[in-house]
Amino acid sequence: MVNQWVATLLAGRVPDWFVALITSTLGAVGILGFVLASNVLGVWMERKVLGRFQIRYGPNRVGPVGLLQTLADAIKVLGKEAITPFGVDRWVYWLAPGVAFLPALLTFAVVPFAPGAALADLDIGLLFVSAVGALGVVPIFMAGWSSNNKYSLIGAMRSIAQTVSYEIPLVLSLVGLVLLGGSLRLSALVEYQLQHGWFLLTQPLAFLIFFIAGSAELNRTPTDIMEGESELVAGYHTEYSGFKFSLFYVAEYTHLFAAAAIITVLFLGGWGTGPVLNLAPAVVWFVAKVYLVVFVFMWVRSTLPRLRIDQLMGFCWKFLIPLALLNIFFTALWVYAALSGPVIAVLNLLLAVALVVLWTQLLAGEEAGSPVPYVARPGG
Amino acid sequence: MDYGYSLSFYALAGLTVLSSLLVVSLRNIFHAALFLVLAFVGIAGIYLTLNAAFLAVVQVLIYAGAIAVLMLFAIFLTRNAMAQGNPPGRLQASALITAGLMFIALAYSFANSRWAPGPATPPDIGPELLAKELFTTFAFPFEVASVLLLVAMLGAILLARE
Amino acid sequence: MAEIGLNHYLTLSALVFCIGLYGVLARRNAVGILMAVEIMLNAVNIALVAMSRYVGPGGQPTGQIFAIFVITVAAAEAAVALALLIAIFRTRGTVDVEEINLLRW
Amino acid sequence: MTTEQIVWSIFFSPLAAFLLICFVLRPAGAHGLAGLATIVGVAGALGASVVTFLNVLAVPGHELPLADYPWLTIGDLRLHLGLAVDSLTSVMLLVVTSVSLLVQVYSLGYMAGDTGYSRYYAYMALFTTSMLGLVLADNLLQLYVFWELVGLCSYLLIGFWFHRPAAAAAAKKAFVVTRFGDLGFLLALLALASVAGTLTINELFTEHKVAALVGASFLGVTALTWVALGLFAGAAGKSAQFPLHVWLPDAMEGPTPVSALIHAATMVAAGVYLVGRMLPLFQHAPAAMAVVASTGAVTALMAATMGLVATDIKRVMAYSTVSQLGYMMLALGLGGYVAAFFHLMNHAFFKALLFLGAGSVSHTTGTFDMRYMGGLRRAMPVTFWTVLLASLSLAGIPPLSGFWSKDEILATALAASPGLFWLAMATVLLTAFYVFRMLLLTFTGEYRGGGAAEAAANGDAAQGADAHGHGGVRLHESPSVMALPLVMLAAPAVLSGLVNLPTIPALDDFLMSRTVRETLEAHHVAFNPLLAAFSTGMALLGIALAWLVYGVKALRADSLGSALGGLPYRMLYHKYGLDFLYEKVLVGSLLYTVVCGLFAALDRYVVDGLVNGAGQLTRGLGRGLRRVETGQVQAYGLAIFLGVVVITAVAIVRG
Repeated sequence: MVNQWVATLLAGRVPDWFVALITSTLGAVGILGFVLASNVLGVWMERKVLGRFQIRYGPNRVGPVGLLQTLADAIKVLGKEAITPFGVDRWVYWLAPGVAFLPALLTFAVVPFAPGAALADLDIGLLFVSAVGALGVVPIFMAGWSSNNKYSLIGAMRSIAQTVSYEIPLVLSLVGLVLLGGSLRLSALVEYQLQHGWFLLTQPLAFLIFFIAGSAELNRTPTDIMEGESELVAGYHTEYSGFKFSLFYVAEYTHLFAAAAIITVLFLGGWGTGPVLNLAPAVVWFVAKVYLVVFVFMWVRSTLPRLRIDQLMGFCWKFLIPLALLNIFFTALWVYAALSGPVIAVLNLLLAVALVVLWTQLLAGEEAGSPVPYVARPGG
Repeated sequence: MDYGYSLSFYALAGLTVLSSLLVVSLRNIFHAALFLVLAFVGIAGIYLTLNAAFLAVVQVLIYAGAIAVLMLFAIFLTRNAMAQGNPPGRLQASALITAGLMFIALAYSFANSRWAPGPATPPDIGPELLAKELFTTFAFPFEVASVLLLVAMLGAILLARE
Repeated sequence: MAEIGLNHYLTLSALVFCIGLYGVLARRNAVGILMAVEIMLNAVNIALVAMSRYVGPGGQPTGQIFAIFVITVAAAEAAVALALLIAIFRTRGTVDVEEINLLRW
Repeated sequence: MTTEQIVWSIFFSPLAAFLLICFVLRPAGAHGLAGLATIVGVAGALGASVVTFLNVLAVPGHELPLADYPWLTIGDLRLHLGLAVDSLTSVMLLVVTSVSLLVQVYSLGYMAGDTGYSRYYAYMALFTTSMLGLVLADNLLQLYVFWELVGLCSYLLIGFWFHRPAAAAAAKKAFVVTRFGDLGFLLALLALASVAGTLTINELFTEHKVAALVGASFLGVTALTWVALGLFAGAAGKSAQFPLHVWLPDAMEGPTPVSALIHAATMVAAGVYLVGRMLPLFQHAPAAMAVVASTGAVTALMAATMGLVATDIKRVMAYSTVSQLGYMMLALGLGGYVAAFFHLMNHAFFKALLFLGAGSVSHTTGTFDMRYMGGLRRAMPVTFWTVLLASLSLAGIPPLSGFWSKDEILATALAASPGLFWLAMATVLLTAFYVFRMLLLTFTGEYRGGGAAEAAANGDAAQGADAHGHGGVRLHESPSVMALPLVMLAAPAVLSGLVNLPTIPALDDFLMSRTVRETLEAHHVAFNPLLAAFSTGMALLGIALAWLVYGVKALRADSLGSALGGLPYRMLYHKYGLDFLYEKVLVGSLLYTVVCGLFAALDRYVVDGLVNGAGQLTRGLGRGLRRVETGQVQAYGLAIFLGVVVITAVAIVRG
């Protein structure tokens, strides 16, 4: 909206490309502002939510209900000594935190906050999101390799294995959506949901898979084996401190919010208000949904324990990927049979339950056949 | 004249060429791999200037996101051998000459070729058109490529298994 | 500064191709050589996409589709090549191509 | 049976005997039946030949129309298998089968008890088959095949007693020497096939084939002459003409019936038959004709002189055969087609008779050396009288058969070439002398001990008994199975001259069959009573000289031998040194040292050099090129891209 206004203001006075530059810059600045604000809020929220889940108060000293605690932490972190350990690969070591922040930020470029309010509403938006998500693993490498620390290296390697693996169900789960929505453009998908119901209802299995895989991509607790304090000190960012550490921290939360935004767009109808309430502007609804998703992530984190790496990988390859493929198959069937929204919703809901139960039984049977723990397997 | 277009082309071309040069000349293999990612991203940008957004994204997804990562993974797995990095070999001088001659040959060939004139305005090639072509005209190559990928996957697993 | 046209892209493609070629021929680390090979493939893709944009009747995505196939094959190639590399590393303890030369006179 | 089936049965009947012996009788161990099988087979052939002869006689033009069968087609050259029967063939068939039959019967007695009895008869059957095939062949290739088969049989039979070194050597010599001639035959065949495009005998005589042969030339000589010389080379080898005659005397190492059949009556006549068959072609090549005639005359005289001094009775016969074959060649060379075959026929009979007689004699005495014989006239009357008749026939005493044919040859020679005539006339004198020398040495005077005396003279007690185990103590006539053929052969030897009397030239008319009449210029020479009287006089003179020397011993043989310092004697005794020339100079020095040395050098340096060179070149190249295989893939890639650059550069430069 602001962009449009600026564009009309500048139109005819300066070259077109300059207009594009100005509007893009304005959009980027807006998104950056949102992201940073959300970061600050998100950190506070996480600590507060975790505290409540663990039956304690969480931060409550700095500012009202501890709202300024994040700022205080930030000041403290920035004031710390910037340690560069001996033997690090200096350039890569320094660049890694900055690069980590970039892909997460880029995701927001295609997110439609409201009708027409996307920085670049690409017709291949969904693919763009996947591509940028795939880039997210590079800075982790950089950090892990350059730190000259075996914990960092092992963390990075785990990260590669996990990220590359989980990328597959992540993308596969979206195929069903594209089949139904008929576009890769995020705003088009939102429009489709507004007409035919949220994908949360029509693609429950896809949501499940996407949520789990996205969680893994985010390295959040049930799947944060690349950091795993109990095993690897702090994983790939063991050697980071001060401002550089804080950048990783920011990047992580940016990723979280980006994932939440994508889930909102893809499964929760984006800016849509639902059938009843149309009181607040679309942006407000959108942001509210994003925070709701973030809350669910925090909820999961506080509820579930960390998985072992072999369990994690097995879960991906043996459970998520087959189910994602089956989901594509059945969705394609529905599309071929020209079924409409509610019918698909019912069918897919039943399908999701049936498949999850069936597959769980299947995997359980297999596990029962080999009770020896993974790590102890000879030649494993 | 569209300065923005020219500017972005030259910037991306410079990025690509520079990154590529660093990839082949850096002794530190890990740095080289990182510049490889950069080169891939630069090439994705080049695709964007050619109105091939789909390809650009695919480029990032496959090359930068998968292949380069695979390279990094290989570097990690063979890190004991990576201490010596990527030193120039015996054939460095002759390779340089060959590459130079090759460039001259290619450039000469390109400059002296008469291409059928194309559209003045960039054609609009969206994902729908690509998909339609891919699944109709090029359905058979598509299937063959699928089989190739499957075979490559099985082969890679078999080879890399201890 | 001339209008950006086909020749610009083709020159870029040739340049990147030859850089890749140099990398393939001159370096000793097998992973580095693989990276150079990928650069060569990408150079070819640049030419293909540029042709798709500038040559022949508009709206023909053939060049881009060809590029997609190249990417597919490149992915397969990279996977198999790296698997080979790791297998070689396990048995010979090196990835230096000048030391992996059992198949000679 | 149709005419054609009868003709084929001539060929197949002895072949059946051969196969029967090889595959039934010998494996079954029934060796004794082999002789019977061959005799029956040959007798069948004789019967069929007689019928065929009558058939030919009845057909106007004296040629039987027979079908032929396609065999091979090579480009334009079409080869076929087929039989041709004309008057010449039918006469040859009669001669071959009848002599063969009588020899087989004779062999029953001669070969009795020999360990190789069935092998002998198998060879003989095969030989008869081959000889008949040779005579019956309607094309030169087929003829050549049987020609070589006949040569093979000759080799096998000369070396029949292969455990004797002399026999093995003689067989080898016969084989090798005739091969020289056959090389010419083969080349002639190839030349004919390429220039004339056919090997069918009668087709070759057509005008345009002759024209083609005359038209082509090589080294300034027409192809026809080369072909004729090649064919004559083959014929000279087979018919033992100078200078390839050296094998025939040695061939007497074989069993005597073999000598009679093969080396007197039939096989050696094959050369004459070949030249006679191809005479319509020869007559277009005067040079070749001259060569044939002069070779014949020289051979006749030379062999006769050598016959003068030979002490081995069979060698005398052998030289006589060579000499008589020379006569035939002389006749052919002068165009005396009928005369040659007339003589061939007569010679076959009386020479076979002479050989069988010699066999009979040696059978009794255990030796072939006339110096140890003598006085056999009383002990072996049948042998003596038959041999006497044959000798008179050979000497050319009227009215025996030899007289008529020899006289015809002499008349032909007188008409064509006086020089050759005088050579032939000299031969008449020598012939009469040596044949009666043989007769007198063998049958008159006192018995001189036979094989035992020979062994004693050689100081070899072990050889006291001859190969047949006869002690030679008691002189006796040969068994009737041997004597009967002598008598039966004596009849044609005396009477066969009557078929072509000067006043009733029946053979003359008969032999000039349609093809021959159309293609051959007639060379009929009128009977000359003066010439006949002269030649008879010469023969009688020769007989008288022999009588003087060996009968009443008015002249001592020793003094004749030592005349002129003994040089002529020694020259003759050593066969003009030809064997020495061949064996020591040609074979020993020239062939072994020079030619073989050359070939050995060629083999060692050129052939081996090529082979080893190929190997070493490959090795060297490999040693050099393997440096290219560095095992470093980048080097290969470098080469590939440099290649691309070069190709691009070439494409640019060539536009």
